[in-house]
Amino acid sequence: MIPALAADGLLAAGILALALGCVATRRAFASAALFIAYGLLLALAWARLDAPDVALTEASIGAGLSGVLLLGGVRRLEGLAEPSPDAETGPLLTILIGIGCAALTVAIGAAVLLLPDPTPSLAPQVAANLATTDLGNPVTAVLMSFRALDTLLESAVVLLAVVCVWALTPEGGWGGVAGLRQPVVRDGPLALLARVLPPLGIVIAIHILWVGADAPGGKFQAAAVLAAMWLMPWMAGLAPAPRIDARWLRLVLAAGPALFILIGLGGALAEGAFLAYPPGWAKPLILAIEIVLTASIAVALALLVMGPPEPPR
Amino acid sequence: MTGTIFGLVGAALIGIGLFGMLVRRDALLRILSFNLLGGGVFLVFGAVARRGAGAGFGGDPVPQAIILTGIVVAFAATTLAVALVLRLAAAKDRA
Amino acid sequence: MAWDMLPMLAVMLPVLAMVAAVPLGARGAERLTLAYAPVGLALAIGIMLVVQLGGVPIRQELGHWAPPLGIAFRADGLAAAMLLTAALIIGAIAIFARADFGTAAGAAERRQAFAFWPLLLGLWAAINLAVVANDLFTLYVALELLTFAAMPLVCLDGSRATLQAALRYLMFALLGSVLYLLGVALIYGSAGTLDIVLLAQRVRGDIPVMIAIAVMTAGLLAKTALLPLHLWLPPAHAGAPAAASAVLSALVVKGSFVLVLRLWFGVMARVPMPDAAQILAGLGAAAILLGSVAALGQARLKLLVAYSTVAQIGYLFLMFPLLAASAGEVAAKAWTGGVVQAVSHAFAKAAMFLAAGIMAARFGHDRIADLSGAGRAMPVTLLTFALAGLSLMGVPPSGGFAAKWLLLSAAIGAGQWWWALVILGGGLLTGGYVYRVLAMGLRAGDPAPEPAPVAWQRDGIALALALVSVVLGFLPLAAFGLVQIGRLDVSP
Amino acid sequence: MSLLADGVTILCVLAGLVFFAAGTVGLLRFPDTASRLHALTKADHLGLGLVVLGLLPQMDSLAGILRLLAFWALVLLASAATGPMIARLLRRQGGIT
Repeated sequence: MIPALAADGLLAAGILALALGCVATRRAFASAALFIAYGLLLALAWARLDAPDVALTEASIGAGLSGVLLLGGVRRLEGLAEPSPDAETGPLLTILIGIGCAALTVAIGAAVLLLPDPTPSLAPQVAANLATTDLGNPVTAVLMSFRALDTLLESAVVLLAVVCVWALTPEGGWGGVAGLRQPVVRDGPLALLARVLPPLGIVIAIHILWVGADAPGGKFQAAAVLAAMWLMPWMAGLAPAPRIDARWLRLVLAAGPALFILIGLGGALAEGAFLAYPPGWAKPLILAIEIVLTASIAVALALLVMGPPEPPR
Repeated sequence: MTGTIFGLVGAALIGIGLFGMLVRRDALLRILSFNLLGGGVFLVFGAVARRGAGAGFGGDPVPQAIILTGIVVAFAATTLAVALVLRLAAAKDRA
Repeated sequence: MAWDMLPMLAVMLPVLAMVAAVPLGARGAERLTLAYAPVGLALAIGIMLVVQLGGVPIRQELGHWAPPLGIAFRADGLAAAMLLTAALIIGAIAIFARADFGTAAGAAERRQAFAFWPLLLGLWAAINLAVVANDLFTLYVALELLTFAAMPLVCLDGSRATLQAALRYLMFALLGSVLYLLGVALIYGSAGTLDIVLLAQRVRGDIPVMIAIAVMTAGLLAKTALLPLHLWLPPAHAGAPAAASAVLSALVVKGSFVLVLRLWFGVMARVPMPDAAQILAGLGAAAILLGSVAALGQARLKLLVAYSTVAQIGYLFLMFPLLAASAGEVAAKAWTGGVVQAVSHAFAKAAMFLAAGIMAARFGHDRIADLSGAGRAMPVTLLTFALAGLSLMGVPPSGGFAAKWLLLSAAIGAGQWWWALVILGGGLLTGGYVYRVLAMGLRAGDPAPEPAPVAWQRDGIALALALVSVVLGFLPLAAFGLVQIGRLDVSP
Repeated sequence: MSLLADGVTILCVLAGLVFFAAGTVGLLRFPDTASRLHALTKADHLGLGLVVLGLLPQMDSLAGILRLLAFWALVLLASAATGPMIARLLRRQGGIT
């Protein structure tokens, strides 16, 4: 009990210190670096909260991909003209905002402490219905069966985000390859990582996807790892980014959400409710959706990090 | 207990993130603060999930699945914001 | 029996079309959108008929999983009205936008054309989802879908000013949705479900729930642009291309508004909050007066129309204290008045933005002071603007009149006469800024130096939308009974 | 048998923790970035290696053992790559002479 409490306390203090550092630091680069460390500690917090699926997602997406994105953003902003120094917030306003935010924290903290005990939970209902899905991982069952609609819509949101990022293409860049062209790195540590890691990473991603049905893991975590395995050689200039008007690319992006919707509509026809799986078919259909969706989401995540095409210099 | 501790951490992160979003002027730092705020919200939800442990699960799987979805959506929003900031900076550069 | 599929189809088919639009490319996406528009309209009409004739909301439990474990769609009268509004406006915008974002056969794909059609479809899906979803987290996803679809529309032309407006909008919107999500977490922790119908039965006014409702409302108000959280709206809505401005002002802000209604009169159906409702309406009244005054002072037409949106959003919040403080007939009037305001403003504002866009395209600018001669050069466009303006003012027999009259009589019925004064004052101010534009347009003057031809279809579409906003007022009051169906704040 | 395994685990993990602690002290106390980097990577490699070694007897399946080894190998690879990267960055900024 006491060691566990001490561990939680240390972790909590670390998270808060890093978060404060992120907000207080003057330099954007330092902020982004602290943010990655914060994300990793947060993943540990999720492990302590007995949410291994969330921990994996936080580590891979919240810390990993977001970190790459923010660091890359900081570097590119430094390369552009000095950002016009907008006036800093005045001291009086800063204090007022600080008081307001502190009040919000106190209110939320009070709400957390005043939640009913025992907290109402759907865990018993999930446990009771888990068998009908043939899945062993309750989180996957929620994502793919009980609340499959959210997962479906979320995959559409990710696709729409790619459209949004592409819509920000500067004049003259349309139809080019996604993101900045990366200089080729032939040797050195990055080239080593870019060559050695992907085969290993792909195996790990497939493993995460496969065990996701019964153990912590699943499509989002696997897709994030796959995206990283694409981004690594891309950053080293070894794997070119795709042209955004490539037909195959757009088909892969759309395949996952489209298959999910079509299977859902099939359920409406066969079983009388959208996203209802015919008895005995739940697991194979879910696996099929997960595999195709992993590919779509992996490509989408990588494209989101790469950013819109740039016009040729 | 663990749930309550991290729920309170979440509440603190919400305050810190909101403060950063409102006070900092640098757009990237605002985006970063938005992510801190989001992390805090997820932790509060995580505290709810932990307190709902039962039926052999270490936490209520329904909020856990919701948090997972939320993290992915928040990431997509972050990429969008970063792309917009970079595009705006490049437009300023050219002007 | 299969009627219960309709709301699901109204959401999932546009999502599917949006997904398919990406591999189809700009030209394919354009044709798909135009082909889907009548299907979407038919679905909306079907849902309206089923709800109206059946007298009860349409429900479907997805995957046969009943809430609280599963998610249900629930199309009530309010949803049916909003679905039909969205279908008509988006269909009209799709035809209108062909001139701007169309791709000729064999032509190379353009960025704006590629982006516009999936964004429009995504926006349609998001609006439909926001009105039929009955689960607080699904509604969060709808909000994000709405934000993602709307943000790039703001900066479609890629200029610095619009990019700046888009960034500001995105920051407001993201802050709004994350606050909403925070409330979702606290509500789940208190009640163990996210289903609005179940919540309406379970929720008591304990502290975590009250805090949740407060942060959620604040977040949604930022998205709805209720004063003082409106600062992002005028540059964003005025900078977008006309077709985009029209959907943004007509529909996008209504999506988050419907969520506020779902919270206050769904989740909190058994917990009246009359004092908080007075504050909301106070903000609404401030928005009506300050927004209208700001509109009066604008030099540019599109900014004037955008500030008019800020003001008209204010009217939507007058229904809150009237509903909180009364029951029966008076509350029903307030509810109907609010919903009719949302619908008639949607049509009028879409028409107004399209008219403003046509004029700006013709003149090459949108400076109000230099619009003289518009009446002679483009009488239909100016007529459209005038008709839409009449509806916004609340001149009989327009839809805007019906809305404002219902709110007015509810205010008097509830003994809160001060809101009636606000409604009347707002109408006068609206008259002022609409008159300013018309007077300038009717002044004899030199039309545009080079007469760019305006396609008659574009004028026709804008005029048709304006006519709908006027004709709404001719509907017999009984037709508005539709929006009463499925109200959760009325004890069954 | 299991007593022996537990003994190995406890010894190895404790030894690993000592290395971790040493590495952390080095990180905090060493004067310049290059030697901090050295202390961090070397001590952590040994520390992690010992912890993994200590946990191996506790695994009841081949898959578990493989996972542990893969974990160790990945961390080695990552720090083998990032160490030189930071050093190179320093050299470019004139931090190491």
